[in-house]
Amino acid sequence: MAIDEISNRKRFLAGDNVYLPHIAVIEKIIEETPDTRTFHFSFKDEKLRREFSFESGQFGEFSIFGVGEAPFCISSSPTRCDHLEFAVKRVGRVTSALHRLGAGAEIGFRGPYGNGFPLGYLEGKNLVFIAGGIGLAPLRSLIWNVLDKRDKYRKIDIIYGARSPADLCFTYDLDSWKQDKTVNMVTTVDKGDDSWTGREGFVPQVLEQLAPSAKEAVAVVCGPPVMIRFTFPVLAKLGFTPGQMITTLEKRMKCGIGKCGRCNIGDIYVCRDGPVFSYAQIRDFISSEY
Amino acid sequence: MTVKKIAKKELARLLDEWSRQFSVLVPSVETGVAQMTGWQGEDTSFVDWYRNTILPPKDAILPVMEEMFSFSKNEDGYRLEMSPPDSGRQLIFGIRPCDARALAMLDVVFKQDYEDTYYMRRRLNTVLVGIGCTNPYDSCFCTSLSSGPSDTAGLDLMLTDIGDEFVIEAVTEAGRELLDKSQGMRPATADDEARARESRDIANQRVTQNVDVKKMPDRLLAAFDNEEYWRKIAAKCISCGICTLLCPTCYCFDINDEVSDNRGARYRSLDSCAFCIYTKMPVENPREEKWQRVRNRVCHKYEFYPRLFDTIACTGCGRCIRLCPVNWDITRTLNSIPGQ
Amino acid sequence: MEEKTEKLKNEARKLLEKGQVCRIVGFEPGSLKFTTTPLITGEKDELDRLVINPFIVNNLSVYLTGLKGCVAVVAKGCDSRSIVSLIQDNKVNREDVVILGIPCSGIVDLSKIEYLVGKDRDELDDITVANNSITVTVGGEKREFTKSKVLFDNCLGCELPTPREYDILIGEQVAPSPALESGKLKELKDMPPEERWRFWKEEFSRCIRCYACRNVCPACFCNRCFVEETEPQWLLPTPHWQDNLLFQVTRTIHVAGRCTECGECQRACPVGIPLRSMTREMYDLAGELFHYKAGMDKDEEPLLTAYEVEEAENFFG
Amino acid sequence: MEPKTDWEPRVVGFLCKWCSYAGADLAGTSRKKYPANIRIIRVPCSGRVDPLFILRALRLGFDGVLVSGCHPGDCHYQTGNYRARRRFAITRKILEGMGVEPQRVQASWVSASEGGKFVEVVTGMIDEIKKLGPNELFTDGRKNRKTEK
Repeated sequence: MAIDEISNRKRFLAGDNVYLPHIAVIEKIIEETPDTRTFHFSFKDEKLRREFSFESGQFGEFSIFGVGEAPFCISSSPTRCDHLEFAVKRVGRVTSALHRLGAGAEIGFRGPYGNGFPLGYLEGKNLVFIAGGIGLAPLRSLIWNVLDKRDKYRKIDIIYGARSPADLCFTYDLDSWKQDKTVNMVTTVDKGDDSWTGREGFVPQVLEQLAPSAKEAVAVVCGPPVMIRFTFPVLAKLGFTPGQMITTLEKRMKCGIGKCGRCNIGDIYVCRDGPVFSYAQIRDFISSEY
Repeated sequence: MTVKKIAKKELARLLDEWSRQFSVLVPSVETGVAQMTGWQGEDTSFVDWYRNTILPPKDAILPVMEEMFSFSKNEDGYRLEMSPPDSGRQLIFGIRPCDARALAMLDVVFKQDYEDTYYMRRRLNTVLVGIGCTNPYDSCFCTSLSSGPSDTAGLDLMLTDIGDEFVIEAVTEAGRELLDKSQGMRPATADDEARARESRDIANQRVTQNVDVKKMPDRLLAAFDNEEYWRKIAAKCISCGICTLLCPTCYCFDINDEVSDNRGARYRSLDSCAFCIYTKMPVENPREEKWQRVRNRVCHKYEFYPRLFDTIACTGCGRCIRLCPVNWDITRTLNSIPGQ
Repeated sequence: MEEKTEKLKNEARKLLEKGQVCRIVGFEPGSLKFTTTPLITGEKDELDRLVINPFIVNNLSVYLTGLKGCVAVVAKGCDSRSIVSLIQDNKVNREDVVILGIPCSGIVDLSKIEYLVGKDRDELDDITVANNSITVTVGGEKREFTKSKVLFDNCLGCELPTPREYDILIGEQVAPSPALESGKLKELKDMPPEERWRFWKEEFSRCIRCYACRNVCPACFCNRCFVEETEPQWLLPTPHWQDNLLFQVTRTIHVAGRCTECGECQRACPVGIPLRSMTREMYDLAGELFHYKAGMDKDEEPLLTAYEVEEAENFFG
Repeated sequence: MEPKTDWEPRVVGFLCKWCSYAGADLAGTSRKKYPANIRIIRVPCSGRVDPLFILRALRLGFDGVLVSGCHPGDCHYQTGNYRARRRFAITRKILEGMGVEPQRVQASWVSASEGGKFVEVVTGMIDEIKKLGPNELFTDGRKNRKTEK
């Protein structure tokens, strides 16, 4: 399994105590959609700012002191290291508190945790990126990473969908990928509005219509669980083997380091062994516990 | 290793002596529930009544809750301060073999990958002095899990009751050192050791519950998708947290912040996979239903943990059976996995 | 007892055979000495395991809200009140439940016996229950206790030993026993307020928030308990005594008029918090202030939704 | 208890928006003076007040909790205040039974036109609580589970 290389992951230990977060400052906030924001942040500590490194697909535990911690993936690319980004959809207590923060606010960060996308495995392949809604956040890190080293990869397809035009995240990226002649970018919405001239339809359907070739290709899928569930069968139909499908999973997490227990699927801990998995790894449990 | 003995009436003096170096914990019901609490001197009657505690001794290392660090805010922003440990070196006296073995299992989890500071700083400062069981409960099934009333795994010192005296055996180097330094010890004679052996044999025979754990991970894997079975097994479970919170090998925890006025702190507290919100995400919950949670608990102990660490994460202490309000008995489940 | 058990098995079998119910909720012998455990089954060949004896502790009505279809449930007097209360609250349809009423002359509190004889349950050889006394054999020696010493506190002074609401009654009617104030409650009432508060603070300091009290409680049927709310987060999951106490007091008030004083919360508590002292007070208050007794009449309006125009005015300025 | 000189009671008031809240408003607009110690939370009806609100306020350190609604018979929703009355009576009695000073938990009927009565109720309550001293029910933070030697 080529994906094994991800176990060779990068780690950053927070001194002696892994649970002690680093203080980071929010530098900029971008309103992506009515309920999603991107936060640009950087560490307060000078040395850490210089030395921090991570891989596309890894996540961190972000703290709002007094409210709690929640895991989010780093949505910026390691190839563009001047600042870090993460995107948050407002769904619960911590995310709502994050949305109340303004630029200059201090948050806590510990990480990066988990594995990243297996870049080595993707090299020299045709790549199909399939994302829905906020699921573009981890993929975006990978897409920029790949585009910044464009010659290492072959054909690139991006299929991105959202519920409505207003729910499309990272529109500034979507625009530049559309401009990019080396990328085949397709955007779709479940239901358009009056001004929407693009495609309508669910991501799995659009994927089926576009039918990218499975030959020497890898599909990287990220989105809401229901989208993932319907996308895998389509990919299979297109000839993708389980080893050619990669996704990242989302679970409730607290510690982020494989101890607190709740993110397990069988003997796999999503925080520690994931969040990036190949479908070959997860197909056994995807039906029953995912 | 060294084998010595001490008279039971000397015990109070010994604990006093150890109290000078350690914060000594002994079984008591002082708090209203049987648990390990600080040695207050004099009263060693627990050696007669005590069979096992309700709160497992893991509480002294992985407490029900603990402060991790505090945070405060001033004009320069947040300042974090790690919370100091609550005690220096501690000695748990009278821990039962099942609970000591359980700590060895927790060690693996808290050491692997990222070392858990809070757990490790207590663990490394803890000496475990066990007393072999002479009167196991009818719910004990330790002998099915390569443990037993006289199992020494995880202990530093092991005491065996031979009537008016305890035979004391050093299990680890640290135990030997402590034993050598302790006053009032006499060497155990061959006769004493024979009596200790006899006492152990009797105790072993008194553990009557039996679980066949051969190939357990594979059997559970085969039964994993048997929803009907798990639904049936789980029907009477009420999804409380007793079996997990009081289990010596359960370690799941939750992390929460608490703020009062200008000071805030982050706490870690034990959590339970029996609770529906344990895995609940804003949109989905992978273990929404009771049978899924029951399955996870059983499989974590008998399938997932063994796959990861090569040993079953259960020592057969029987707490979950004794204390369950509906008598949900894990041994009945394990003995009825389909396909046996 | 055997006779009753046989009758129960027959009735249960008939119900299943005729398809009147799809499940029977009863008791079967537990895995440990002197214990019983709930049996929830739709299979006829499992009905032989059913049992009625003085150790059937659980209040089985707790399962009703989670089971679909028509269910037959074994209910002692107190349990039947919980069922009635669930019917009052529209949580259970009367026509969806067949109540197999068990006239009950009290359930044995094993922890009391353990305390009296100084031995644990599993060290006892035998317990036999006669009309007014209970004989415990331990180490070959027989010891006799009056029932009042070894029954659960809430059985003493039980107001409804025989279910009033039932479909099939298994056995002879049992008369209510005379009212009895429990020692603990009296002791508490005599304490000065600060001491009472200190008492509860101590008790709740050892609460581990396992929620067994809530989960065994048939009156706690909310789909989502307030402790699980995150916006706002009423209290933290961290078991500080303050939050433990806040949880329990709120829970007690929330089940006012539903709590039939079955005592399950206290029995389930692994750290021995005397929760019944709290629920009993609530129960008495409902009676004193509003002449309400929970779970007595399925057609009565529940305590907290009913009202009289003239009542409790002395609480308002 | 040491009388603290700089201590001022903090009371939270759950006021029904149809009457008591308007009553408090009237007290304000007609320039009647009442102690500033009360923080008002507007609720749609006194029947909305869950016992949890009262306990939570005490847990947060408020020295008293006032619940105020429309007079019996005047509820905008017909029966909300009757239900509030039952619930409040039980809550207060249970709290009293646990050792909470009953003066800390009070209730009143104040209509939209009773600005004066609102002032009276609040003033009276603050006075009583001043006599009681601060709410220390939930102070004394962490109790160490292990008895330290």
